[in-house]
Amino acid sequence: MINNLYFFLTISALLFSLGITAIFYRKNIIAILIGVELVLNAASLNFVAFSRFTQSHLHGQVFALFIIIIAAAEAAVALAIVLRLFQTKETIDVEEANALRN
Amino acid sequence: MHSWFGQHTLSLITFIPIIGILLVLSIPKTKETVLKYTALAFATTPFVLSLYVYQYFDLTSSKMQFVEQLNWIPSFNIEYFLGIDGLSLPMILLTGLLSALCIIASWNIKKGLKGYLALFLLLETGMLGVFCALDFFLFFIFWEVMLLPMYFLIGIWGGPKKEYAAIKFFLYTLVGSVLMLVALIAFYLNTDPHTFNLIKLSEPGILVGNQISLFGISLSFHSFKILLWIFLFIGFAIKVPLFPFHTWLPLAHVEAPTAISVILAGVLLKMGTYGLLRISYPILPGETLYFIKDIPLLPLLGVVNIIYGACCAMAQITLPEEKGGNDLKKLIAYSSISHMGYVILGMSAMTSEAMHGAVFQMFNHGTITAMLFLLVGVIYDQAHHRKIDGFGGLATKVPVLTGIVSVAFFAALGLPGLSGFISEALVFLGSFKSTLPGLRTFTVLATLGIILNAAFLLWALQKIFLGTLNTQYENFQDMTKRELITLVPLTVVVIFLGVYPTPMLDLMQRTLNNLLHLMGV
Amino acid sequence: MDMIKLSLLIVTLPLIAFTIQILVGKRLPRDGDFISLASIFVSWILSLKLLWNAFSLYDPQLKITKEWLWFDLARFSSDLDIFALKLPVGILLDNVSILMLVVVTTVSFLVHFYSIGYMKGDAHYSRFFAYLSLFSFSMLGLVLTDNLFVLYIFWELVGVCSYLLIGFWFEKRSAANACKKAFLTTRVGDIGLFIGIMMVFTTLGSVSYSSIFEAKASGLFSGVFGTIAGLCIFMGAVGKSAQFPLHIWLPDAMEGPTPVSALIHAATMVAAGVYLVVRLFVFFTPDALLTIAYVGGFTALFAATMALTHQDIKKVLAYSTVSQLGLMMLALGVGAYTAGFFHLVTHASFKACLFLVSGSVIHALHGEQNLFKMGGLRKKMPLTFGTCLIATLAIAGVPLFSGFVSKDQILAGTLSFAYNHPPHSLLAFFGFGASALTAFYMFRLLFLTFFGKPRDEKLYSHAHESSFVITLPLIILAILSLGFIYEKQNWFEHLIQKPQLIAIKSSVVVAPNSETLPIFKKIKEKTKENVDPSATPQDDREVLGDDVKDQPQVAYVEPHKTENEKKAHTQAMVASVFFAFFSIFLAWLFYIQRVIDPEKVSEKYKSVYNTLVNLYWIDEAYQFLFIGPLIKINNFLYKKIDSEIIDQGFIDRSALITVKTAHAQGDFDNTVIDRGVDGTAHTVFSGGLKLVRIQTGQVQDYLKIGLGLVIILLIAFILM
Amino acid sequence: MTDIILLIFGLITVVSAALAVFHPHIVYAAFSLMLTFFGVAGLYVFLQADFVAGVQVLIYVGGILILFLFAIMLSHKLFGSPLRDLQKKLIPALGLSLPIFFIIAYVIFSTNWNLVSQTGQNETVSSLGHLILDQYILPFELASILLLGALIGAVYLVRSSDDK
Repeated sequence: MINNLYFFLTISALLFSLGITAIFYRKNIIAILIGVELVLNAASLNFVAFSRFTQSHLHGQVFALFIIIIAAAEAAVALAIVLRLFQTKETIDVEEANALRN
Repeated sequence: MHSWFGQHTLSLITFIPIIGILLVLSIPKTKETVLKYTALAFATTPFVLSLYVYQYFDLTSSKMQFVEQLNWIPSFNIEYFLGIDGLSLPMILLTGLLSALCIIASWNIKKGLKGYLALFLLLETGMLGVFCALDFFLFFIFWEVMLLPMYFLIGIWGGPKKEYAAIKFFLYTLVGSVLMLVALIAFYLNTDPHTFNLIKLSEPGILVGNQISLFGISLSFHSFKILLWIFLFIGFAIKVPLFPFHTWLPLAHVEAPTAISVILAGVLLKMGTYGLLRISYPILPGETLYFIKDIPLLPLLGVVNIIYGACCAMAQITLPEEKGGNDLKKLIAYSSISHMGYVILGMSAMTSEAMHGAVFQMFNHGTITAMLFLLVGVIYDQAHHRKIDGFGGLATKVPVLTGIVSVAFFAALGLPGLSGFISEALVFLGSFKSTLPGLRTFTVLATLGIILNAAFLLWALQKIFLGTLNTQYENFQDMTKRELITLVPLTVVVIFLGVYPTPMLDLMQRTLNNLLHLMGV
Repeated sequence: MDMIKLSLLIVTLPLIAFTIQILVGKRLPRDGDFISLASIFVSWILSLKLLWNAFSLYDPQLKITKEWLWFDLARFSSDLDIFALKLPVGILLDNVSILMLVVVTTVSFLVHFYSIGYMKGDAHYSRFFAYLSLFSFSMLGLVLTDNLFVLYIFWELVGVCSYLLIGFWFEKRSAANACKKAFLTTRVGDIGLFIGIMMVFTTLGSVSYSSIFEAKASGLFSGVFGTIAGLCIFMGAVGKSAQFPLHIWLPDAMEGPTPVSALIHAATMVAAGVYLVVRLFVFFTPDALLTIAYVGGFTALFAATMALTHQDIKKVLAYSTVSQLGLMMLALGVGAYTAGFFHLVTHASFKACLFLVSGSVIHALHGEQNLFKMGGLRKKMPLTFGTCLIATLAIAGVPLFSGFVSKDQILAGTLSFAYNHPPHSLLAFFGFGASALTAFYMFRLLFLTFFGKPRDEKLYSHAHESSFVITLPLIILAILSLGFIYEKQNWFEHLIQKPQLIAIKSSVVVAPNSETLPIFKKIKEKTKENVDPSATPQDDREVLGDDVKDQPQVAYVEPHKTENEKKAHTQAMVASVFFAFFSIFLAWLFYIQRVIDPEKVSEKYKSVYNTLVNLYWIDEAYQFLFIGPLIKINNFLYKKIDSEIIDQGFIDRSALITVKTAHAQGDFDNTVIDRGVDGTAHTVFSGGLKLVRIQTGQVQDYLKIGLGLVIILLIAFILM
Repeated sequence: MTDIILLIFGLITVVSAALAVFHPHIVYAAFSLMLTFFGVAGLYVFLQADFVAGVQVLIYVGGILILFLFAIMLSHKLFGSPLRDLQKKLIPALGLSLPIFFIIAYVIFSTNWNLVSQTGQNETVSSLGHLILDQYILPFELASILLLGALIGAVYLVRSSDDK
């Protein structure tokens, strides 16, 4: 009888840490964005799991929907920035984008 | 009397000059005459109002009149408390009159006229405020408000060494007011419903306190009160000025422009004695009597002031320029030190005549020294120097000026028939009659002052006006109409009060007798 | 019109004239001299009317007073038991003041009339008359007041008028100095008077004559305190009447125009001192009177000697005035009250006449005042000579002239006093010596100016008799100095009698607080025991019997002559006549016959002559003793104490100290504190440098740091 | 039986996620990401969140993944960015993610969630619709504005350089 809260929470925790590794592990900005998407999915999975197993009757799911919406908007903007970056820097490597250096 | 105007007269008197300032500042600099006339109008209105107050002043009541009492800073129990009695009304009349005349006297100020007039009106507010204020806090504020414009007026429009004189004047009086501040706070803390109200403070037994430790030594409350009295005394003595604290006066007078030295001598010197009578005497009667009976500090300083002032004035005639002598304004400054000595002697004699003489002398000294300084101004405007032996024989060229100068000089040396004599005579009669120890010898010593005063004044008069005409002043014109306007009213006041002093004496009578009665004399 | 209103009018008329004159004088026709002349003329007539009333009443006890309240310091505060000055101003009319009124107005009117001629063409003609009327006003006021305070006021006003008139020709340096000297010297005297007033006021609480006499009657001012008070008041008289210590100003006062000298420095102002002593005669204690007598006597003789050698005609007359005043004081001192006052009246007329004579002589000789330049003017100026002769005879005390009548009584008084008190016989010597010398120097003056050959031809040539405006007053004054006017059934002795002190029954209500004055306790006890109710403290006065009515406590009593007084009187008469003629003869020898040549005499007694000429070097002595050190003290006070010690010393040095401490604080600041501050700044800076390296610009590194902190936070949160 | 399917779905999501993270080739990573999205949608179905699962598939796979692919292709084609990128050191990345994983796991297993046995609920769309339109109306509107903003922003950012 595996269909309980702990199962889903461990999966979202796994997704979450994989997302974090992706952000720090990959040089390609788009890969980093993939990591971000994973993190967001982990979060929405948590929400839905809680709405299922605690008595928050569907509030969790509404949140999940909102997370999806925001993820979509975020992905669009992120990718636009990335393309913009390419136009100016002709590279996808995150190390080059160090305009913030002191 | 009970109309709105009646209730707020004192505030009007004090704050009308402020409106004047606003108006003066708004008028463009180019329109000089308009500036001067507005300033004049706003400087004279307090005088006119004070005449109105004089008319409705009840001579028989010893309580404060025209009282205005509003809560100003309730948390500290500070009130906007104005009121006048027999002691302050003459002073207000004097201030109003002199300010009006000074504006006329400063008609030919060219540099920065707007600033000058604005500062002058601010000064007038400060002075009137000090005389009306009955809340120590308010009193202190007006005291400081009065200092500031004075510093600038001397510092900017003064003579060659104006900065030095202005700074010395300011620091000197500031030290005084700092000490007064200490007393202010001490009074505030040592009264159970903490109050600054001078009337409440002067009720017997209100100042209650116990052991106080100061710099490690513990003082009984009595000796603490003595210390307070000393602080207040130094604060006021600087203003009077009394002997050891007087060195700022000659400097300030020499460097100040004519109108300002008139106000400085005419009104500011009275602040010291007024303060003593308004604050030290009623609130710390025991200590005041201590410094009159046990240690005759007050009478001694009074006599020293008389003799010392006269001697230094005479030194002005004999000492040459480089030794700091030979300056007519310094001579008059020292003569006013000598005259203020009479006031202090009168105040310390604790008899009705002496007290009347002292306060009357405060008023007279105001008018007489104002005349003297205005006259020096008249001479200075034409001769551009104030050396006493630089003139000679002017009487032939300027009869009218000589006439008024001789009236002023004779009033200054206390000739009967002029107001100076009445106050001097009262002071002498009162102090000789008082039974306080040693006061009789002080009075006899003080009579020496009469002869010294007469000596240096006549000597100066002779050096400048009598003798053969100094060729340099062939074209010395007589007084212009404007100068006459400033001097004739003062001459009339001096002569009238000399012949018939009752209006002024009745004015202050009830308050002074009451004060003496309270002091348990 | 009752007498008070009359006297009020007499006083105010000159004042009105003065105000008109001073304000609009110049613009009036004839410079407005007619105004002051008219006013003094009317006052003169009115005072004659008053004299007429006094004669018709012919009552020695005549006393009319009226008071107005001037100021009262306790009018509104009656509930507080404060005893404050209540000063009434009043008029006292009695024979003495009426006579004084007449004297003052007569001389003043004549001088006004005289100065129309004398001062014609002077630059400040109208101002001269203004000052004259102001002087008359203050002199009349002085004579009429009924209390000491107001007397002091007029006293000083008279002093100012003399200052203004002496310094009338202020272009002259000497005149400027003279007026200042006059005012200051009289002021020294006035201080004494004021101290006296203060002493009276302290014990009495009021200063009016009546209250003083009342207190005196109740035995208050009899002890040492009374004497001191009396002498202080007398000091005022010494100053004003130029008695011994303060006489230096009168000769210099001759700088003023001659009418001024005639009016002020002969007849009226200088007499004010004597009038004061006459008015307060009863107030003076015996030893006070004695000092007055000595001072007066000495001054008389002393001034007479000084007049011997002077060349300037007006200076001689000045010294003779001082000497005559000394005589009057001597008379009052010895108790010859009527004689003293009588001499004052007669002296006023003939001395004024002498001064006006000298004025007309000077006028004629165009300002020449030196006796030795004149001579033989008798032919050129007969009228002036005639009046001068009469006046000189009067002053010399030749019988049939007014001088003799009054001087004889003074000498008689001194002689009888000497008989009663042998130790004081020196006073008699003073009296006779002075009158003898007077006769000598007066005739010396007469002979030098009018007799002998004219010494200066040019001057003599255009000398001419002065116009009638000048000579008319001379004639009137000469007539006044004739003896017979005063002889007629000696009205004078009857009207003016010596005031007696009689103890009246009612206890005198003396000022309440004077009882509590501790200082006077012992004085009152001391006086209590030596005042036996029967006799009054003055020894040689007879008490007016027992039927003492409760009338005014000061009664004027006819002094009935004691036996030796009669003897003294006759002896004095004979002696004074002998001395007068002897000294006239001597002067005649000296200056007419030149039997004894004055120059030779002066060489022989060189030293004596010089001392006399230089007036005993008193002026220089005063300069050396008082004025020199005073100036030194002042300079010292001012320079040393004021500027060096207090000013530079405390103030500037304290300013210096503050500046130095400011510097020190400055150094302290940038050494200690700055280093500390720099230190911290340094560490922070270097730290900052290290830290900044972490800003690699890599987004990931920032996230790492962020996440690292989150993890630490979570761990901390869990462990807690 | 359903447990096994649930387990399969769980495994699919985790393995594909790991692949997406660690695979050097970016396109393969993208496709594995697609698989992860499908796994998560399946989990939603098990959690009786059918509408959310539908939306998940629709938006994530249909929308976002396509975007990623476009981005990869564009960056590769236009700018020649290497598909195969270098890997950064694994240790620091793991150094951060592992502690987070253990913390979360510890938290999951240590707190006692007040579980409620949920009755079966066949379809949630209507109640979701009600919920969104009365309680969450404000976030809903805000979300629409956000999307609009993102749209414009993205278009603006990538417009071609010539008409700048």
